[in-house]
Amino acid sequence: TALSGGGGGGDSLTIGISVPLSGDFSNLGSIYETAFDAWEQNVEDSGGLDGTSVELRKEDNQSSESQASEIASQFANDEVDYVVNAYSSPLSRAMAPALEDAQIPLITTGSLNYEIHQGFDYMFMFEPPLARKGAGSILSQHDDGKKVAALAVDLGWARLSQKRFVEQVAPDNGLEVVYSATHARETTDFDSFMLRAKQAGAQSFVATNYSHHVVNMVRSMAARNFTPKYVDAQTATAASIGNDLGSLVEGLAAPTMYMQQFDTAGNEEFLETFKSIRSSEEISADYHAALAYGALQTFEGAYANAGSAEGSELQQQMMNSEFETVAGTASFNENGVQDGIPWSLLQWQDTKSKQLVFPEERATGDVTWPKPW
Amino acid sequence: MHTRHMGIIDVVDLSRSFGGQQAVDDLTMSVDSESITGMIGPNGSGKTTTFNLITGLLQPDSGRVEFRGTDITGWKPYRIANEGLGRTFQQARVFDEMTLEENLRTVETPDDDVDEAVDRWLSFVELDDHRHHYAGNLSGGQQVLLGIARTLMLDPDLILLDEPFAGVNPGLVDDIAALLERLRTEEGKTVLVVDHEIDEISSLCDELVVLVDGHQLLKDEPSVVREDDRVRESYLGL
Amino acid sequence: MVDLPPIDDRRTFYGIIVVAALVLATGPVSLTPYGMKVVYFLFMYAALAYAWNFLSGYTGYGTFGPFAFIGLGAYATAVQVVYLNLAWPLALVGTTAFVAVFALVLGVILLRISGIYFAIATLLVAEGLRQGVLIETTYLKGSIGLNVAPLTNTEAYFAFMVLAFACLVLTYETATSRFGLRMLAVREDEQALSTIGVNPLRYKLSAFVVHGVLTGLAGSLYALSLGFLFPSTVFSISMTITLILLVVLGGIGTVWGPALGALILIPTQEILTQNVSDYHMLAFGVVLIVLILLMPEGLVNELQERGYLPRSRGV
Amino acid sequence: MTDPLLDVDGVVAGYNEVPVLKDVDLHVDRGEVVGLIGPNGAGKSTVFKTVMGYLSPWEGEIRYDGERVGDVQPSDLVKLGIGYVPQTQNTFPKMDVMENLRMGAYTVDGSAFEERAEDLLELFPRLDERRHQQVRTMSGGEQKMVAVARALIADPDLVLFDEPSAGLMPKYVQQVFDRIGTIREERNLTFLIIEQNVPVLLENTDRTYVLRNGEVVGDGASERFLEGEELGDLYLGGSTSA
Amino acid sequence: MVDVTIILSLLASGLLLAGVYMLTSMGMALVFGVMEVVNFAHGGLIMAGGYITYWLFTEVGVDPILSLVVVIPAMFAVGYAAQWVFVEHVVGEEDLYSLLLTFGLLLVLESTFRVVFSTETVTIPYLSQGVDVASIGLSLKEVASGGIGFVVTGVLFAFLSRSSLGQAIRATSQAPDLAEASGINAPRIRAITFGVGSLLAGIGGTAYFISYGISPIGGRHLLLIAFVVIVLGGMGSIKGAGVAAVLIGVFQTFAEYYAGSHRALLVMYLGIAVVLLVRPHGLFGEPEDRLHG
Ligand SMILES: Nc1ncnc2c1ncn2[C@@H]1O[C@H](COP(=O)(O)OP(=O)(O)OP(=O)(O)O)[C@@H](O)[C@H]1O
Ligand SMILES: Nc1ncnc2c1ncn2[C@@H]1O[C@H](COP(=O)(O)OP(=O)(O)OP(=O)(O)O)[C@@H](O)[C@H]1O
Ligand SMILES: [Mg+2]
Ligand SMILES: [Mg+2]
Repeated sequence: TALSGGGGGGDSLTIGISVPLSGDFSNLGSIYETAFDAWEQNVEDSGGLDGTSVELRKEDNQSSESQASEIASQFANDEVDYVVNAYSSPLSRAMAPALEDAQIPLITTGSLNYEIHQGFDYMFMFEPPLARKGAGSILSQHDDGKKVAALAVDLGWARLSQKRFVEQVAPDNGLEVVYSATHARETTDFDSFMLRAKQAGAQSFVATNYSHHVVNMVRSMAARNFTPKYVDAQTATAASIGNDLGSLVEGLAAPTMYMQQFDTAGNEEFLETFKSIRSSEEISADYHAALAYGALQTFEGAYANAGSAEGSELQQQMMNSEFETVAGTASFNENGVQDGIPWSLLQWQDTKSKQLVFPEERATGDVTWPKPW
Repeated sequence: MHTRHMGIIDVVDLSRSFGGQQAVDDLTMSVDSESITGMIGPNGSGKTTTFNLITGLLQPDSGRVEFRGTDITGWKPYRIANEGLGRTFQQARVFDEMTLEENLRTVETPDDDVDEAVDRWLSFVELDDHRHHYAGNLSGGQQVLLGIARTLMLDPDLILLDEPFAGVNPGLVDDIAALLERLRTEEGKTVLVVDHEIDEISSLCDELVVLVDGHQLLKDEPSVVREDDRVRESYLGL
Repeated sequence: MVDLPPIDDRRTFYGIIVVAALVLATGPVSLTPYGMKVVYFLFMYAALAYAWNFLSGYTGYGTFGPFAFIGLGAYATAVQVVYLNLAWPLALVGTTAFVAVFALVLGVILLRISGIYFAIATLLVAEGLRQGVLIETTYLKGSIGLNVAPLTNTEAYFAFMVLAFACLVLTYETATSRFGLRMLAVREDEQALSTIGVNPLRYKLSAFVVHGVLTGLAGSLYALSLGFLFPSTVFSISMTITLILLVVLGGIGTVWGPALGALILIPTQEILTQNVSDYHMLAFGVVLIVLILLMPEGLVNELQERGYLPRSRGV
Repeated sequence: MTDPLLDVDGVVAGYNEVPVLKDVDLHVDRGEVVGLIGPNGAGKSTVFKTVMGYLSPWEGEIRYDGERVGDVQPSDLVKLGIGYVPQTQNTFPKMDVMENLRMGAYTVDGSAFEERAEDLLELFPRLDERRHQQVRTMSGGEQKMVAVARALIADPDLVLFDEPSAGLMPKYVQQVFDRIGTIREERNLTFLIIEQNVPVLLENTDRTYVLRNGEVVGDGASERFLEGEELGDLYLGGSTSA
Repeated sequence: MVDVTIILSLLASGLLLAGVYMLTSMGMALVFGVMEVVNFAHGGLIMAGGYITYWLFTEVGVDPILSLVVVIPAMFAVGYAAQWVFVEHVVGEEDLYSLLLTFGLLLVLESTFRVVFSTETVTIPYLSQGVDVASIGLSLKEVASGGIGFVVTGVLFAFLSRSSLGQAIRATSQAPDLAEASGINAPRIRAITFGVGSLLAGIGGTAYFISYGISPIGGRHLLLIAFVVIVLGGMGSIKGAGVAAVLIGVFQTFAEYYAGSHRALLVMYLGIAVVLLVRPHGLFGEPEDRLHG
């Protein structure tokens, strides 16, 4: 490998980055890569961290577990100071053992399966588990929306999110879950699911799956004359959803933990540098990018607090401190899982514009109820 | 109606049809131990089907097959083979991508000395020069010979040969015939051979079974069979 | 050329094996942890390739479903480790028994069909098993995945090494035996084989069970080395592609082919992914196509054809 | 004197790197019926495969009707009027009898087909009964009849016959050769026939070549072989090695 | 409680899905029937058709259904060329070689799509409105793509059973050398077949794109479904593939409704093992015994 010897304790810092530049997730890979580069450039521009220069070592995990595991060993071998893994719970989990042994903190983003964190003290999940407070709060205020259908893609993170909704959010907000199911990742035809939800008398719909699922799902709803009052879809934040769904997108709600207009720590610099690196249309500084950037901001904070890059000290800092990031104030619970950054809710008001409708203190618009189509 | 066990192999009331076609029709026949018996009959009269039924590659609709008094109907082909009943195929089915030697070694030989048996049968069919060649590269006739050698490796008591002379050059036809004769006299083997080479069959066999439309028309010495009007007309075309 | 004893000779073979084993056994001292990982994944792929070759190379029953056994073995081991608290070496024994029985039953069903039907059926059954694990959310936890205590680097290294060598030796012994010839004959013509006293089912079923068990053990060690199981990780089509490619490159139905394939391809893959990551699947595809068009029988057969290696089943 | 219809001139050919035909010279004149005999493995079928374009000659040349055809595709040779009955794989196994005949007449226009088919089915009543039976389920001899009929239906000028008699009962063997005789008389067709059934062949051909070890070792009027002893020395020596 | 509207809705939905499955499976059945080649690249060819439509729509603004005018000849040409350049070399060889070769082609196609079009699933805002037929809601796009499926299938049947080319295709599959000896230019016939198989895949891709969306590896799932369809129908039987596509489309829709998508897939995949046990050659396939040598 191209990696040369250690970085720990010397006059420069090294952060190992594992990112899917090829394979199934390579698209996201380039967004993450840009965000990491933006952070590196910003740090460099400000003369390093406390005067110490930082080097990012990016390795392609090919979206493959064995590759991720090898990369982790490589990082451990070379005694990097900190490791970030961007995307996918299995890939994160594959890296954990080697880094745990070497006492190097591993922070993940785009990896939402919090169950895998058990037993690892050095593994942190930066992206917050989906809470759906927004949906809960809105639905609790509308009597004609309390019968809810919930559908998730059968992947660990989605099932866990759905479970939290069904077992906590719904009862807490007086909602009745009339239909709850998972669908296969390869499902494209949602007619059966929509008919079931309709048949169950669902008045609102909460989905946890990928954006192309959301598109096919909403289209199927429309064709089948299934018109819930409210539809909340986890991944419906991308601009492409608006293009693909046309007018059907109006009223669609989506949880998010980042918007470009946020007034958060370092957001302006982040956006500016990000755009200077990748000005192209197809990659925008979305929440994936923000979280990747935020994960490195956590290192920045922990290193500053600890005054050294010693693994165990960084780990202590991460367990016990709060960190200001572009996505908000981050902190980790006893399992190393994010419990600081809050989820907001946005709603598509027409095919182009989205408004934040929850929480109230951040809201930029009112909820459209019921959704228009 | 049950016939008493008479020969080394007894086929009793055997029938088999395909769709509407009765390929073997209530066939009863037997072959005497240590005989060389020929089976002739028009194309499509059920000879190969009978072989397939005897060797377990096909199951009969009714009737049974007894080998040395044991009812072997419904047995798996490999069990029948191990019982001492070997066969060849009308179109040689050698293992193309194996050498000649390997073709022979594959056989479940009762013989302890496999090497010796391999040498013996390979040289008998005059293929020892090809010992390490792939069987698939042999000519059509050579493949027939290899098929016979492979069957002999099994050291069967009863050998069923389906058209061993077809496509084999005359010199070898005589050699094969001589071998069959020796197998019978020296080793006490029984041979049932199907072929259309009527002259060769007649001089080789003690008796001929004539099959027509799936059943036995007659069974007699070759000279008698060849003079039979029905045989002359419908088979020999004389 | 130097005069060497023939490579297919039994003594030469075991000589090579012993020397190689001794050299490789120094891995944990001579290699970095990263280096060890690269080598043990190489062992893993070699073992998987041997397992596939054992069935598909010799009996001609080409399977596209090794990932059925990778997944099955992995989950069987994990269940014993997680729920019965068994030590992993002990669990491997249980897995061997379980996979053997499973393969026996599946083999009796699937080996009635052959050729393309068999290839497709194995693929579909493997996909079906993956769906089955996704449905089982109570113990196997479906898509959420299961955690197991990971092996140490050294444990994993030796476990994979032993497995890979066992596969090689088993293949050599089988290929040079009459048993192996009969497996080849199954590939050629089962019906003809049955008329010379050999029960084809016995040979193909044995091969299928051996294939299943070896693949299952490799799968178990894979999961143990990673320390977790997700259905997508252990029921992996891309691993299947890689392992088949190894055999094709090295030589289908040969003793040294899979090892040679792994030695060439795994390091190449490592280099490819680090340099042309975006195109490595493309490169893989191109290699596969070129191989099939130019050297369908693989390196070993090619070397035999050109006379550099003796034509022998022991090579 | 015109050129022979088929002229094989000093042909060397084989499989992979191994030559099977070492130097084959033979020719067939228009309207002749010529036999080709020789021990198993002598290369008889290989001669046919080379003439038909499945193998290309390494040396020498093959002329059909005066034109060089060494590298012409088999399907194009058929259009030039050559018919071929291979020794093995000579039927379309999953098609029925009529479909096989129809494929044989692929290059013939539709109207002529019916008549010729009826004519050939008369020759083999066995096939007539089974027009719609799948060929692979038929007996060995029945399949051979299909193979013969398939080749004859296109009404070729030259027919290459690889062992027409093998597997046919004596009555049909005689019928096939009788038929060859009539066709040849009626339409001046030309035949080159491989046979192991030497007596029958010699009875029914004008001339015969003996091939041994990839070389023509003898040729002459069939009558002469029928009488003389010579054939034994040339031929009956058992199989040859490649 | 049996609700007739639901049953009818599911049936309609299932049949339209079946129309798409026909398109995505039939080409594979055809290629297998002629050359005994199981074409793994088929999944990639389906996506190729979809990407052509996608490209024409986004870059040139061509209506997706009209884009078939380009998709059909383009995919035919792709298939024709692929046969000459690649697949021809493995025809008649062991099954494994053609499986692996076409698998290589699949990998190349997939990676090319990934590099050119990115990994995202792309969908298209097209014919999204619903239509109400007897109180069953259907979406126009599904009606369109299902409809294309049934029409194209009809045309294919007519082509294969009526034309002598159809027969030549079958003959070539059974005995390629003999086909040559009957005056059939076998390689050309195979190339045409592969071309037709690819154009069917391409039309399937367009239909699938209109209905659901495409991605670089989106063809894999359809490949598996195509396997299920052609094994159930009997490999090589075009008629079987047609019937099986209907059965599978309807089954999947109902099973998803009553049991969920994993159980539906589980039954479809493992069920094939059972089908093979009971009818080793599917519904319309033919056994391969060689009792006459
Ligand atoms: N699988 C099958 N399906 C339908 N018919 C069959 C099948 N097998 C054999 N037959 C028919 O049964 C009859 C007997 O065939 P068989 O092969 O036994 O004849 P045979 O006596 O060996 O003829 P030949 O001398 O030509 O080899 C034939 O008419 C054949 O068409
Ligand atoms: N496909 C092939 N590959 C390699 N060698 C072959 C091939 N076909 C035939 N041969 C070899 O070529 C030689 C001649 O074979 P050919 O089939 O021409 O013989 P033949 O005279 O027709 O014999 P027969 O009377 O037995 O049919 C044989 O030694 C055979 O081993
Ligand atoms: Mg017969
Ligand atoms: Mg020949």
